[in-house]
Amino acid sequence: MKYEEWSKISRIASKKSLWILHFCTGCGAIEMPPVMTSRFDMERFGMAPMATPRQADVLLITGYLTVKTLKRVIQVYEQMQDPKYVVAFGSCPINGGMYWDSYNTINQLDKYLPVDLYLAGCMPRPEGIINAMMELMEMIEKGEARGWEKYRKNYEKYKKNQEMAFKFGKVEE
Amino acid sequence: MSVIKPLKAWKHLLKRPHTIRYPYQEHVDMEGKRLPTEVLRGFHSNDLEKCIGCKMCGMICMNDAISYEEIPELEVEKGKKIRPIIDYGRCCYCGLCTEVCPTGSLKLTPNFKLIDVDREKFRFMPTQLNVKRDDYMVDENAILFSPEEYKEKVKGNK
Amino acid sequence: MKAKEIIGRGEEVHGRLYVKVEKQEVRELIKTLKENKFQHFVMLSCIDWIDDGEFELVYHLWSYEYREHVMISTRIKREGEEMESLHDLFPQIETYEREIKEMYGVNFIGNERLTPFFLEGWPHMPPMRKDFDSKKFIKDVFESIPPVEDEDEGI
Amino acid sequence: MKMKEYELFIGPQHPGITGNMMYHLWVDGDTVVKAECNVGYLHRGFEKLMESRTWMQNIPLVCRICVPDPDVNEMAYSMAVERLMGWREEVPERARYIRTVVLELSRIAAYLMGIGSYAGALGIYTLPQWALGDRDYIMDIFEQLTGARIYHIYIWPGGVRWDMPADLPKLIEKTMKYLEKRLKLYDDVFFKNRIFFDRAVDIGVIPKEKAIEWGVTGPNLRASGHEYDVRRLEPYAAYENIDFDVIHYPELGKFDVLSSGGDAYTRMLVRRLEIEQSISIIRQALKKMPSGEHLLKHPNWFKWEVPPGIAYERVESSKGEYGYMVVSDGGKKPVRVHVRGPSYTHGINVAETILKGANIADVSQILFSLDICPPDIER
Repeated sequence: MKYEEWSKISRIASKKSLWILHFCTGCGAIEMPPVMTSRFDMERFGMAPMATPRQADVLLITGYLTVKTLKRVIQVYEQMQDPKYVVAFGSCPINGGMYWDSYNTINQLDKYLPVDLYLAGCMPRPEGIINAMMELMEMIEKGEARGWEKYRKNYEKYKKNQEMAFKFGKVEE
Repeated sequence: MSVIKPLKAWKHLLKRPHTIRYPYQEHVDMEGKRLPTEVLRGFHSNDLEKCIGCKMCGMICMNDAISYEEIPELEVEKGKKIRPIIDYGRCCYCGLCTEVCPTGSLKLTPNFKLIDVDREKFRFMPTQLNVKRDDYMVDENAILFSPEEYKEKVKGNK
Repeated sequence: MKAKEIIGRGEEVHGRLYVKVEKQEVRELIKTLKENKFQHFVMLSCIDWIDDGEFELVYHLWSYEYREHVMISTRIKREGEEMESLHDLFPQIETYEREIKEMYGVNFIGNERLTPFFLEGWPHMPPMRKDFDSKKFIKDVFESIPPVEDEDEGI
Repeated sequence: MKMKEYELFIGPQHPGITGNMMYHLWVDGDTVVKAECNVGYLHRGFEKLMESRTWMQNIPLVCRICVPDPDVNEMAYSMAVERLMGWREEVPERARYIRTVVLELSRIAAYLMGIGSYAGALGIYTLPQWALGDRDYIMDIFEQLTGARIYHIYIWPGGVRWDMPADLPKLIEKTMKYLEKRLKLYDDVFFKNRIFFDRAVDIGVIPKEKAIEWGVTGPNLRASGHEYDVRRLEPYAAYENIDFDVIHYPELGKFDVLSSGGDAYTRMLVRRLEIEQSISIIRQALKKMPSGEHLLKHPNWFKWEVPPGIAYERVESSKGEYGYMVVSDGGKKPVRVHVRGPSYTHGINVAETILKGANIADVSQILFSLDICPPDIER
């Protein structure tokens, strides 16, 4: 078999077994328990929480990110194995949300990490989360979720941006 | 204190699970009422003919989510041809903007679904076309005009 | 009010006893109140009165027996004045002092744990001060960071 | 070389707490020698944001401070504004009862979440599935009442945002009946389970004589043996007209008193029993609810000025005493709003003290039994 065919089969296989990293940031974490437990039960879609970043496929950014958390999120993201996907929940990672003028939260997540999918809401409802996950599966099957390749390619730029946020603008030249 | 009693949990093996098989099944509450109901605070709808462009919604918005775009074809009063554009990367769905709206044109609808790869898609002009009353899901063809697209659409109608 | 009988001063503001004192008297007052059943230390808050050039420190105490709330308020200068630490009276005062040091820059003599608390590597002025303009700050810091553009499409 | 002490970092990936927070432990063998907490992962600077927003614009903001139990924030802030405006006596009677119902529903939801995650920390994975699934029925009620699942923005200064729909009491009653049935099952599976007895008794003890001095409040204080509840001591909403028991050690009803109080076992039982009290409060409030107005007339929101003064208001949340100090100078915006989160003392000083001497395996359950909510520590 050719490489393309193999990769297609592997994509279909990986779409049906997504491990979600158990690292929820901010208020969106409150809508994850209903999705994970019996009422909405995401294991129907072959998704389950995973405690270690090495074995996880999906990183959920559930809400605002403070600079202190962003450091940990980036460490975690870099530990994850390729291919890896980032889904951003709610208003805050899109353009700041409620905390757009807070001194400690970043406004746009895609300046620091490549985001594969955005989901509107404050907080998104569990139905929205399930829909987003199904959309992500579709994207994986088609091979459209390529944030991790973008991160690898523009690594220097991302690093520079992250450094600027960590130092709150006081970067020594 | 008991060791045997916890095994009662096993009797649930024979019961129907209370899981909502969304999206194959609707989300219903205990009495079988379909959720979300009409009170859910989701995306806005705006009656552009009724709206007078008074900017009240932008003044009460604490998130700076509402900006304005001029639509010359829609002048209701003299000089008031601006209509709100809402940035759902800022909106918190509190509904204060609808409370201060003097004409009642701006409303919150139970639409809540918007999933996209592009960050820019989350900023659009609410119109009445956003609402599809029989089904609360967002109609993919009707919603989400950029201001430019909306202008085109209005021009075509006139 | 029972608290007024114990300490013999203060006025009632919105149902709470509000006592204005000098900063040297605070320790003695809180000690007296603690011995007289005002055993629950609610919180220590700081208010920035920038027009007067002063910080107001408010110590809140509550008595479960008398169901009364006492606010002991003292004012210190915004620049160059320090406060005595009271963490030996109630252990949680240590944490409140730590937060006020970080958010307002007030130094508490005797508290050895005034380390960074919420913020990590914060290089600017304490953020809760009124002269810290957070809108200008986010414009300078977060909004000046450029978005990452993919140079050539197709990987 | 013989190694004596080593350091262990728990978190910030939800270390036995619903939220991001870190504990830095120094461990000898498997006994904790010293614990230090590291917070700030969720610090958004609420108090700074509130100074730049008007009185009404703050309402959507405050509920975000405590995510599992958001309504107490709206309540305490509204009460403080009412106090400064002189509206304390004028709040419509109907609004008081609706507020009581909302606060108690929110309390049940928070307790179910707390109990579920505590059981998960003990390795009993049935209860998290059940409790969080049942919590969702309460979210359904909230959605029909307030228009949102988590952040309700429903309690406003001077009343509630809109009236309770006429058909809602029926749904609430049905849900309460269902919950009562489920609580019996919870007892069988968890609260009368041998594992719970073996693991939780005499773990993480807060001694009775120290509890008040340490600033412990809420269910944790009651588990230590003090019969103190803000709902009783300083009644707000409609609690003065409602009859309820303050659950405290050693009166644990049908459960055995096994320890000398203040341990993880008693803390969880107090929460379990308070769910029943909340159900009874909701029933009484729905029964006694009068008809009439639900909201006072607000001044123009853009020109709303609150008279100068300082007010402190406290409410009883599912975690403990929640307090808001609001300072106004007569302007359109508050000068200062300071939030007293109950977890501020539970999560930092108390946890650091009682973790000393604990076994590593018990750290997670001690933290869950304190029911710490990091967003209200760092705001």
